[in-house]
Amino acid sequence: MPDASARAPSARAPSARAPLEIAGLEAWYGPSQALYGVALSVGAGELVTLLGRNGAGKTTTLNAIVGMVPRRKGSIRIEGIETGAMPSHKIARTGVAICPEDRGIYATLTAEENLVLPPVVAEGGLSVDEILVLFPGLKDRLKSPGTKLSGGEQQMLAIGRILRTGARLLLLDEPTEGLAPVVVKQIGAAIADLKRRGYTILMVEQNVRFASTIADRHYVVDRGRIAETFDNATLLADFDRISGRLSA
Amino acid sequence: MTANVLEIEGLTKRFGDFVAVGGVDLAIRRGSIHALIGPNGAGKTTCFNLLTKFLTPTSGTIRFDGRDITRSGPASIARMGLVRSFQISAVFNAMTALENVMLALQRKRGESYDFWTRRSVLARNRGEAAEHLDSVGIAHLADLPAGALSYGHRRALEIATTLALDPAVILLDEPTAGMGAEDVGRITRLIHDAARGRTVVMVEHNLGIVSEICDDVTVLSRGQILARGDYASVAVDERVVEAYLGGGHA
Amino acid sequence: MIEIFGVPLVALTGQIMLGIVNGAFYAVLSLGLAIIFGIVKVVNFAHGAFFMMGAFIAFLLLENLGIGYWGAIFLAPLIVGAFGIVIERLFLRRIYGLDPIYGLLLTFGMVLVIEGGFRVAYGSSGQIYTTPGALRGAADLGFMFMPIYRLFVIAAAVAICVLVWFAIERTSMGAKLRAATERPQLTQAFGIDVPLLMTLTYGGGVALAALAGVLAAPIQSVSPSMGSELVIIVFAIVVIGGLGSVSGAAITGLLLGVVEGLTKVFYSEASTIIVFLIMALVLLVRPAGLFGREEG
Amino acid sequence: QAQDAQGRISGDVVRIGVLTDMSGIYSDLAGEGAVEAVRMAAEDFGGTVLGAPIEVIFADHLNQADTAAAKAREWFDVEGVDMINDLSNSGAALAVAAVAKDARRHIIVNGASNIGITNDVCSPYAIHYAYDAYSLAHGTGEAVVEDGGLTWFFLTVDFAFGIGLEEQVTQVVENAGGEVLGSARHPLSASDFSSYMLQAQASGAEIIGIASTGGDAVNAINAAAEFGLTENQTLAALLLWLNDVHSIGLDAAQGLLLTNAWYWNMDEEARAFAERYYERVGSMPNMSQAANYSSTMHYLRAIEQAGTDDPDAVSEAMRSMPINDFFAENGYVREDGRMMHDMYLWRVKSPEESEGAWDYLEPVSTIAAEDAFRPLDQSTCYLVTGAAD
Amino acid sequence: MGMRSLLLALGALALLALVPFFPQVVYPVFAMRVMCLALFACAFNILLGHTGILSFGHAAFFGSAAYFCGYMLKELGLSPEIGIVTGVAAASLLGAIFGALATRRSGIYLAMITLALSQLVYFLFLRLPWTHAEDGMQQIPRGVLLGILDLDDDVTLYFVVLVLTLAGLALVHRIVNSPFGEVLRAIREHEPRAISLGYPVARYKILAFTLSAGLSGLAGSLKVIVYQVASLRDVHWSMSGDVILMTLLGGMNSVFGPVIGAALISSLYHYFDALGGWVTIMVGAIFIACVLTFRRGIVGELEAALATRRSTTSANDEKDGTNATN
Ligand SMILES: Nc1ncnc2c1ncn2[C@@H]1O[C@H](COP(=O)(O)OP(=O)(O)OP(=O)(O)O)[C@@H](O)[C@H]1O
Ligand SMILES: Nc1ncnc2c1ncn2[C@@H]1O[C@H](COP(=O)(O)OP(=O)(O)OP(=O)(O)O)[C@@H](O)[C@H]1O
Ligand SMILES: [Mg+2]
Ligand SMILES: [Mg+2]
Repeated sequence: MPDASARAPSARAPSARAPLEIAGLEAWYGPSQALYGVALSVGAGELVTLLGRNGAGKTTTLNAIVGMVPRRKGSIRIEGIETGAMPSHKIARTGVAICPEDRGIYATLTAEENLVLPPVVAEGGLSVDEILVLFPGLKDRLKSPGTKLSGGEQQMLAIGRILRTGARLLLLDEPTEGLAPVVVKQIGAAIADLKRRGYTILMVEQNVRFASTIADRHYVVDRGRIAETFDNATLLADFDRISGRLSA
Repeated sequence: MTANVLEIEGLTKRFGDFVAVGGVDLAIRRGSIHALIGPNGAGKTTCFNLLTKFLTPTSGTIRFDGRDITRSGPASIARMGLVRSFQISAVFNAMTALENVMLALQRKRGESYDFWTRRSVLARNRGEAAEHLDSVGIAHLADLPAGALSYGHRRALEIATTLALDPAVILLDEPTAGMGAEDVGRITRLIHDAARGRTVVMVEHNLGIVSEICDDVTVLSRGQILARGDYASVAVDERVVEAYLGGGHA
Repeated sequence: MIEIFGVPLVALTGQIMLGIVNGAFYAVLSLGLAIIFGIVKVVNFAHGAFFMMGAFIAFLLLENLGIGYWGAIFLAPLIVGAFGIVIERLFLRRIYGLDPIYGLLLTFGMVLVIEGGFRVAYGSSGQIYTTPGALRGAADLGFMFMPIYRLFVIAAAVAICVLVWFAIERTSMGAKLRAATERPQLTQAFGIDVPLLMTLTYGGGVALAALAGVLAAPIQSVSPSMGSELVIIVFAIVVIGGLGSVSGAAITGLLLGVVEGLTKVFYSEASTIIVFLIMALVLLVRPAGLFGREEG
Repeated sequence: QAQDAQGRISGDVVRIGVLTDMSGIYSDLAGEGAVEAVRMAAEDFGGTVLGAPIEVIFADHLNQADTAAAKAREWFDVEGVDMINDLSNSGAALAVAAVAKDARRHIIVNGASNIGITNDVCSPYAIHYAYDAYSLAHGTGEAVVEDGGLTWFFLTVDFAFGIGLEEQVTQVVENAGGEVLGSARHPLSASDFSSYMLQAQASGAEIIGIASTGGDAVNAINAAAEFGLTENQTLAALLLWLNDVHSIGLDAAQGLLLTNAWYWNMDEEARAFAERYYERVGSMPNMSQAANYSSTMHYLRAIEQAGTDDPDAVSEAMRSMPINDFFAENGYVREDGRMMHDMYLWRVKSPEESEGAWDYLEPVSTIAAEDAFRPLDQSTCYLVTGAAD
Repeated sequence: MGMRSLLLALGALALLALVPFFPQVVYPVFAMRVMCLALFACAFNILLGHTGILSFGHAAFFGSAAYFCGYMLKELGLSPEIGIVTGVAAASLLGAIFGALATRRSGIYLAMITLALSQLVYFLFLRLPWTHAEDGMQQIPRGVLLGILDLDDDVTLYFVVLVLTLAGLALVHRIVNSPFGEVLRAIREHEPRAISLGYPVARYKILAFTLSAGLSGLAGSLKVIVYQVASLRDVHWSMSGDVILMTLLGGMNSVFGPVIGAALISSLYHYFDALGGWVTIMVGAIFIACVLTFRRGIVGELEAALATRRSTTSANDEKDGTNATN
């Protein structure tokens, strides 16, 4: 990786109280280590993506932030508060919410119950009606059991429900996976809308093209570490080379 | 032999009063690669579940190779040669990748009720299983437990296992979802190769793949067929553009 | 006189009343069991043991501290519930996320320890707990003399079931509990204190069992094994109602109490297996149970 | 003295095994109390017999016939046990009787009621000492019938024990011209008896015979009191232990009729034993525990009399020596192994009549040994019929 | 099987062969009980450990075989081989019925159905006239096996039981390590996937039930011949609980782990019976400890410990090797 040092993982210095700052993050599944010292930061109102191959550790990074991995070590600061050792329900109260890779829809709850389940942790969240404006497809399915919705419907539900909580830092794990182009567009628009509303977003994305349309900045995760980072302009300028490398 | 390997008439599935699939008629040509596309919730996965009897149709008939299979059980349909993969990867987690594939080969050879012979008779399937792994590019992971594979690798394994059954018809539910670009390319080629001598029906959102390898495309929306034909004709169909592709799609 | 299969209608009505009394116990017990299974995903084989503890503690409170029925009906469930909370913190917590079969086995072991402990300490024969003064005597219902205490049991059980059902199905509490069951990690990551929720649920379910025990103390002899056969019947009832269906469990409990009571009249030998017979039939015809949601 | 024992006492020690229920439903009726009673006998005898030490060991048969049989066989084969006492639980007693017959070792049954011990599986080495099903049926049954109780309803535990007892009492009742109006079967350890009580009430029978014991009888009697049955009908408990009366309490139990072989407060001698027992165990002995003591004494005396512990010689001695102690007056062991002694019908006192803890029973009548136990000419024991074994 | 475990097995076998000649050390009847229960537990584990099915009604198979075998020997006066075959056949048939009914559901439901069915079987044996309810069927003659082996001879009996138990265990081993066993493993791992591969899963489960029940029946038949008593306890659900505990304690992921569990639990009951009620408490505590701390069971934990030791030693070997070449 010849130019990794040239683009050290601090392309933009975080403000004193960045919404998210991670240093030296390590994580394990049983005996096997998945993260080896991840360091990254996300500034207020920024939309940052994690790119990388399958198994690189992107999901693990997001899960570690909200305390959903079995064992983790290192420093995670959310709004300046050290959460590395907190149980995950306390982490949520610092204003972070996740939309997990498998969407995490509850089968035993109706779509509506799914939507209103996460407790409000801060003011300024969207109301249910506002969410339904954002994702009109959900309106007719509210009474169905959550997992009886189709994949796309579930994805919208998963994003929608964390908007109610008032969390300002959103972690989205592959929000476009398995979605029809029209829905990808819809979700892309929704995410752009969220960004406009001032949410801070850290997103895992396989679809580099999609990422390039909405993100400010990118980190590349490789084998449990941050391999490089660049801003979106760099990505666009050098799209073919970078996206080719990501899947090599 | 009929020209159509699968013929579906009036296939309907209701969940309560919600119609997930409503009166679908569909014929799949023998030897073709057939794409089933459509917005989320259109009923694609449900169709697959109905074809393989993981769900029971509310009404309608399904003919496979001219035979009415509407009343058959899921395992016997698989044995007839109509095999599916799952949208959410399904592998035997505690078994190695190689054993996963061997299990498919074992069924094909039909020695599976033998509780009196040694397991070692199965060793002769090893070589072939390894080849299948190699063809999806995960030969180097053969001895890892399938549960320890990453998402993408697991999908590859699932496809290898399905191919090992050498089915007449393969139903693939979003085979490339969650894969990196390189893997997507490999899997696309693999499907293309595998389609020689058999029929593939796949649900896929990656339209690049659809246009590249699929002969026929059926577009499903709200449980009904919106359009059918080859990709070029479907892609310009107004209703499809509106319901699925979204305006301004390249 | 009207007779049904040779049994006078009047006598039958009386038997149905008694069936309802028994059903009331089944209802409260299966309610607790269903809650624990539905939410903590533990098949609480120790439910019968907690029932016994409820009765025994009522007895011990009276013997040792002179605390009577009305004190015991609040204290005993509290004490046993607290015991349940300790058990949950020490043991059950460690098997969450594993196959529910481990919960079954763990609590099966607890039964042996708890019942064995009481047997070693207090012997195996029954102790008598006298009916509280205010509830002694019998009421003339026209077709039978019904001990007032048994009428009280019916009323109390119905009140308990309605309250619990309301708390679980009609408040957002219920959704939280179900969510915590299904995806504990994620639910916790949303900011819900799942561990606490589980603990309280288990404690609550156990307290319900103990409450049933206190209700039973005056009409059964209080002995270490009083819950051991009961538990598998209550299990069967919960399965008939549909595991995880809270209101289903309570209704089925009442219903089967009556069915069992009638069996005692027509073919008393079969009264021990009628519940199992029904369960086998129900599961084959309606796999998810009478009130259960079809899964999958 | 030690030399005395040489060759005359097998293994130079007399080992008595108490095989009983230490943990199950009969553990309060037998269990530790039984073991303690046998120990007391061994001590009172002086700790040695013919110069050989007396040793008492015990084991839990878990109320399982197979466990009991295996334990007995192991005791006889490798532990050198000379006699097994107590054997509460009929299944266990029958199984051990068969083993003992094979092994030619002694058993004394005190806890179980099955009359098979002195019939089908009888042997020169088996003695049925305290009571049996026949004596219970005839004791209570006959007394009640004589008293004019001619219509019966049975509440019976759905086990061989209960059904057998019901059959015997039925015979007694019908012989006396009475009538059985119905019966209900309840499972072992039933929790609720109210339904049966209603059936009993509806039957209109004068007498409700309770053919079950222990916790079930306790529950049944309580339910009867709760439903006011005792106002118009009389309960007859066919096997009620002193411990059960203690459990029920005099409020609910008063007026009950029951048959027992012995009661701690029946006379001076009995009281003396009972008080010593109470010191050690913490509860009053019941008839079976008293019989554990008495029968062990008898066995030891027989060894002394025979001058050896050879089973055949001891068997003869036990059958030839009369038994006169606090348990039995002029008792004797019949050919078939039945220990013949008087039985007594008791009535449970009212709370006012009771003079203190454990003072529960007052005598109603004495049933002479010959009436209490099945006549020898009805025995199917091969020792009596002379049939080949 | 590695050389070491082969030696271990041979050693154990030699010790077992010595038992009848030293009854003071281990009482042969006790050893035979352990064998029966060991076979029972291993047979049970075909379902629990290898197919992922918890049956809570296995006593029904064990006990029915005991009763039917006893019936043949006592009431009909037939020879022990007929008794054993009848017991195994009855248990297998019952297993097929249980399987057909219970495998329509899974998990806890399945466990409850088997429990319910076994209660019905219990009821049947409680009521049949020749079972003598709680007294049990007693004094069952042992008879002469195949017309030559007089089972009343303790040593002969012992070796017959030993050989039949070993044969049963060998069959369990073969079933688990056969192509059929492989399918069972797949069903345990991911049932829908096994179906989609074309395996008629229901039939496999029923066959697994039948085999497991048949072998449990062999254990039950042997038990009745050894003890000459068939009792309600043999068909009671607490027996089903015991066999689960033995399996769990021994280790359900190994083929012969349950043998260890059976030996330990039987010993506990046998040697500590003087403790009365405390034994139950101890058994319960072991149950709890098993579930909490060593779910792999004794054998599973030992294997795991050995495996880590082996991997560290082999790592060391490698290091030594490189050192030597340097
Ligand atoms: N539950 C788990 N148990 C064991 N190992 C795991 C588990 N989850 C992930 N891993 C391993 O941790 C590593 C990182 O996985 P992670 O899911 O974070 O990758 P990813 O970058 O999100 O990949 P993908 O794009 O496929 O989702 C991989 O090697 C994976 O095999
Ligand atoms: N078991 C079920 N019960 C009730 N509704 C269901 C069930 N399965 C599917 N549905 C509903 O049927 C519709 C079709 O679902 P299906 O999974 O077939 O969609 P799909 O076309 O595969 O979508 P996607 O591309 O998102 O996977 C959806 O609206 C879904 O909510
Ligand atoms: Mg991921
Ligand atoms: Mg789908």
